[in-house]
Amino acid sequence: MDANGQARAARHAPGGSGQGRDLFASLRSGPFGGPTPAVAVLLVLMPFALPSSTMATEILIFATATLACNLLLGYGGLLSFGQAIFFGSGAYLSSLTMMRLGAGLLPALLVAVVAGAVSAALVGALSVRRTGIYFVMMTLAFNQTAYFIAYTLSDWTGGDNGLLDVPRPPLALFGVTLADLSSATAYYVFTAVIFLLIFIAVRRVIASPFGSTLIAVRENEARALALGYDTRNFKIAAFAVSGAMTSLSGALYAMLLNFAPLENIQLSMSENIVIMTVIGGTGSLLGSLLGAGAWVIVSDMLAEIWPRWLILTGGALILIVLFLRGGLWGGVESLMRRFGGGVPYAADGASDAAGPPAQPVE
Amino acid sequence: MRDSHILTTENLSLSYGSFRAVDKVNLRVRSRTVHSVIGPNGAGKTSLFHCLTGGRRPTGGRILFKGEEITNSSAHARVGSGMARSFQVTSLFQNLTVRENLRLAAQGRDGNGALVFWRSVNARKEHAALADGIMERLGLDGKAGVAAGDLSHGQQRLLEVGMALCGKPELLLLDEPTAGMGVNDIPMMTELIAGLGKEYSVMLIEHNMGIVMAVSDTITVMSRGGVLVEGKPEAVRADPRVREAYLGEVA
Amino acid sequence: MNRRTFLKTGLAAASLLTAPPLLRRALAADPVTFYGLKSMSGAYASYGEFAEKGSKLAVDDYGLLLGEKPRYVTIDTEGNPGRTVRKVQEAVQQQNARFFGGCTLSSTALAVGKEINKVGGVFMTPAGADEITASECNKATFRWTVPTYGAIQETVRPLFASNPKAKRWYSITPQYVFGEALLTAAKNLFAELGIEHVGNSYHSTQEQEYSGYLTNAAAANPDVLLILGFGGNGASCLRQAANFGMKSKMTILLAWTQGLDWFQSLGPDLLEGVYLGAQYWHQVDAPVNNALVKRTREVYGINPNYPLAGDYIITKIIFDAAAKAGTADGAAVIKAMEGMRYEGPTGPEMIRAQDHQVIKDYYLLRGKAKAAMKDRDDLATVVSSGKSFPEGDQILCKMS
Amino acid sequence: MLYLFQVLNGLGLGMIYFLISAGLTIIFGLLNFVNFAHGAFFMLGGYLCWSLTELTGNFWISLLTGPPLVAFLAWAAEVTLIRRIYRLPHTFHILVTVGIALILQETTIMIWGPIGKSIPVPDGLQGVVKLWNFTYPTYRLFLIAFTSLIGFALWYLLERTRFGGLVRAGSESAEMVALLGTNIHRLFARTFALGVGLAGLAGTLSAPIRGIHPFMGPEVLGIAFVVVVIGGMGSFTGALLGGLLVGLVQSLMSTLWPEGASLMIYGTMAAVILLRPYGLFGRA
Repeated sequence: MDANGQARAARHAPGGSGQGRDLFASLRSGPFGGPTPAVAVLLVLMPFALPSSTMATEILIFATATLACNLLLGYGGLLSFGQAIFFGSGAYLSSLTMMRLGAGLLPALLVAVVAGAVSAALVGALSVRRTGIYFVMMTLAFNQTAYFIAYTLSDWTGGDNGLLDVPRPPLALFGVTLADLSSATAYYVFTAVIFLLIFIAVRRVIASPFGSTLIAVRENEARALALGYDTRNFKIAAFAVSGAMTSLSGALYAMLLNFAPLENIQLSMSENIVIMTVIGGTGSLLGSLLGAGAWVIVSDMLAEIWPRWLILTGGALILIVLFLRGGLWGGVESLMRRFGGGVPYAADGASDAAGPPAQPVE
Repeated sequence: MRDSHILTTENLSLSYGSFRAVDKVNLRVRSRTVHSVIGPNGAGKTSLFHCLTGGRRPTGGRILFKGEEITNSSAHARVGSGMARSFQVTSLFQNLTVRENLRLAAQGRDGNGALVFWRSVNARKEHAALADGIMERLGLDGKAGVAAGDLSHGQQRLLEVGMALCGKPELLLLDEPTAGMGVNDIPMMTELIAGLGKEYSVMLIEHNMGIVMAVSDTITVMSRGGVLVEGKPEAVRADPRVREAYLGEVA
Repeated sequence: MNRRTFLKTGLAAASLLTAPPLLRRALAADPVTFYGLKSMSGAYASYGEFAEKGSKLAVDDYGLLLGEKPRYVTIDTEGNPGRTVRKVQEAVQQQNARFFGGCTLSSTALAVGKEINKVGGVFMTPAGADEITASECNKATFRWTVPTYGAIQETVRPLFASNPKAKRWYSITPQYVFGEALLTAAKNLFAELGIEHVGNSYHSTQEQEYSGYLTNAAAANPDVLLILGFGGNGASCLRQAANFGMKSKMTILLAWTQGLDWFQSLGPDLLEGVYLGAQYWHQVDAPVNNALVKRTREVYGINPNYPLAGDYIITKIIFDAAAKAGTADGAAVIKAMEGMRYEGPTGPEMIRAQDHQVIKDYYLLRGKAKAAMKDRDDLATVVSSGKSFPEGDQILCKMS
Repeated sequence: MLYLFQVLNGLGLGMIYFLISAGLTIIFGLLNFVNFAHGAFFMLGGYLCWSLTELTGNFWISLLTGPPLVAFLAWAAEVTLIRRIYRLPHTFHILVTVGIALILQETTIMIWGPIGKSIPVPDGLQGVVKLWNFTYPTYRLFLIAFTSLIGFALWYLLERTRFGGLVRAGSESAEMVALLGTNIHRLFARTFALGVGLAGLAGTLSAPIRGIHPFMGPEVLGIAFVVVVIGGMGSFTGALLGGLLVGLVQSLMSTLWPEGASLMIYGTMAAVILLRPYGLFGRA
């Protein structure tokens, strides 16, 4: 291909400035600095700005799943078409923990987190033995397998009819009820708090030795190996963290709907999570919130006007790969750079919101 | 240490089918020297290098590092025991800053210790300090915040070597550090490597005869997978077999 | 979003935080609004398009209801149960929605019914799962569709009666709850009628390739091939059975089909001589149906099909019940619906109070030869029709 | 006896799967491009076949005109879009082609409606052939013969002609071919069109058996990927043997354990990736 294309491929930091990514700068702001206060404000405003707090809750749930996918794709360069495994099993396992064992809210969520981490570590351990397209196909095969299992175990999962009557118990700790979550607003507040905690946690993860190494693996795996990193371990760990978060979001979704449909664990759910991640912007955490929000809101609005709105999703994917590899957040950034002079939260990793490395393929 | 040899190979061989890329090579790299391996194209230098770094598993023989066998240990495990390498084709984290490149290199010595995801990288200040120190040594301190991909080619080659240094290695394996460098940048690299030979053990694979003759304590000349000649630079320069090997290539 | 909805939703959200239930009810002083759950986008779009037409027609043709023109709002289910449940919750909270109808997917219908039951609303669906009026039944949920039991009774029984020599039957079943229900009903009836069940093949609902199952079926040498898959499963299975020359060697019965739109996609060549079970057929001579066919032709230029007729009558029943109750209160409307007898698209229909199941006809059709068709949609003739429903102990619904 | 026939049926099925996968493996093997829109182009082939058959009343005309139309569309997509992203990692290929697949799927619904359609088996091939106690559709036999022919033609094209030689050389080193004075862009565009055209051809030929509906793309894509990964990505023989293997497994499973068929197929794929990363028949 032309030399130009190659050069473009090799370096595609948005804005094309010579400024590289400086992790230290991001750390000065700490996990509570940078965009975190802005996110907190946004979380307070969302239920008022949106048609309903239920919709806001859905956005946050998908934003959590998108954050988790972003950790893999944006920071680890790992495109997983298996996220629905963790989303779906989180929904099923937390629901069953409550329904069959009578467990409360927090134990159920804990079960989801642990199960998500373990299953993701297993899927990861097998999948990361291969790279590129083979890796993607592995995650896809696991997703099909998980779907099949959920479909077959209909005594547990409800099969095609979905798992009905999922409870939403009150928030309780050591038998003391702290809050009733049955109203939509209360549940939103609960989800928002969890999202904020996860957002802070992910910022910390990315600024940790682990996170910085993950970025290194994405950028240049051969070099990372030569520097002494057993890169597979880092990928598996990334899977475990991502799986735990995705599973948690699945559990929250089941409690929102009082229902765990089979669609949770379908390949199309994985696809949707990936699309939200890419549209929002890989490699930027705010992008994940933006991506999930855009997906939910736009599909809601467009579904009423024009049932064929998926065309726009398709177009958006193409345009993003061609022109806006930083996704929506990348676009917001370059606009701010052009008109506002500065990028407020570039340091959270958005400054190289470039997605997986663009090395020429062999 | 039993003897002053940091790296030895015993009958090291690597075959691809019937083709012997490395054929029973016995190397002894003495501590705190610069040991160069040269040879015409196809002599097996790069294959040898792959065996030493762990990129390829030898099909015969042994590799001993500090007296311990590492023949079958993985590339990243070798880093942990004190080996570091640079790449012939520049292999940096292009989108990350110079400082971050070096810090990651320093952190690499931790191996799986870097899996901690609940602590900030700030908790390990020594990595940053080491990175800053190396940056100064390479004369790149003015470029700390610049993306590695935006450095000049010469600077990238320096950073390439610098990243190997950050692993606090006892043995540095340098694969053609001057590859693709402009004439003006070469003296800088020569000086750097000569200096490194005093603190570390360096094994150098190089095409550029000038730099090899200038910095090496020992030179091994390879040809057709095997060792042709080994000795001090002057001796190698004078050896007729070496001339023949290189001329053969030309002819 | 414009400023007004912003303010309105903001206000609504704020009121939810603080308002006592009394104030919330005050928001409900709107005309009766029917929320149609239609799969407009996504994999079931073929269904939603017609269902939407049915509901719209019912709303447009309805006069005044409780003194005002009833309103209609579409909720796109996107073929996605999760999204649908969330949208229903939203409609309930924000717009105090109480009257819902539709749903293509059984899982969606089940989950939505439970949501609506929580707030004392009313929901009626043409979805397939028997659980809707059995193990998972509830106060709010009504079903228009004949359950699997009736579908088997009204197809297998008359077909066997017309040809008692056809004693060897082979079944091909999609393996999930719904297919299993059809198969169980069929096996029970086989035992009762003395039919020899010479074999069954299960397949997954995502199956596209039936040659293996058809080979098994052919090897068993049956008189009748009973295909229990519907939609895409049934279509592929029938198409490939025809390819394998099975139409000439045995009778083929599809116990559960979607009806006209599905027949159109297959065409008369494939359907000729094939027996087909159906919930609705536009050629049935019943007063409401005749009127519906006339109106549908006028407004949309097509003949009504099952989704259209189903969602039409669902919408109309709920409005009628509200008119009868004289109020838009959910509980009162449910009361009015229970035991209601009315003229529907299949003739006289009745809502059984015990399990909220509509008691209506199910049809056994037979595909017509192309030459015998009077018009494009004259794809089948009605062989028989009748009402069969689980009775007495067989009604599994424990209304809570 | 039944098993023997299931084996024969599986081989027939395998030929259809080979046809479905051939285009995917060519594009991957020669252009190193991952085409997630393969299933969507397959669907488009089916729909064009329907329209052209309606228009002309002749299946054979649509067989001759439909696939080239699909290939032309693919060529246009290559020239305007695909060629800009060859150099990017596979991840980006996947994202772009998923986008294309979505657009094709929804456009199909807009043009042809959301309901599926049937295409009659062409005249003269409607009957069945009797084998012992079993019958086998004539059209499927035709398909096996035709696919063998196509397979041979492809092999000849790729292995024995100048075009094939250039394409194979181009996949090793684009620069070298460019130095030979060949327009590498044109070469790649043609190869892409060829691969996608094969998807369209497979869609056309399968339509009388499987019918068509707008959501068939992902299912076909799944099968094609499984076949290609099992056979070895980019390997032409691999696609043939992989297709036959998957066909056999599916056909036998429909007697042994039907509900597990898809599990077996995806399980096989995962096992093959783990144990033989380059597929059963692929080159390293």
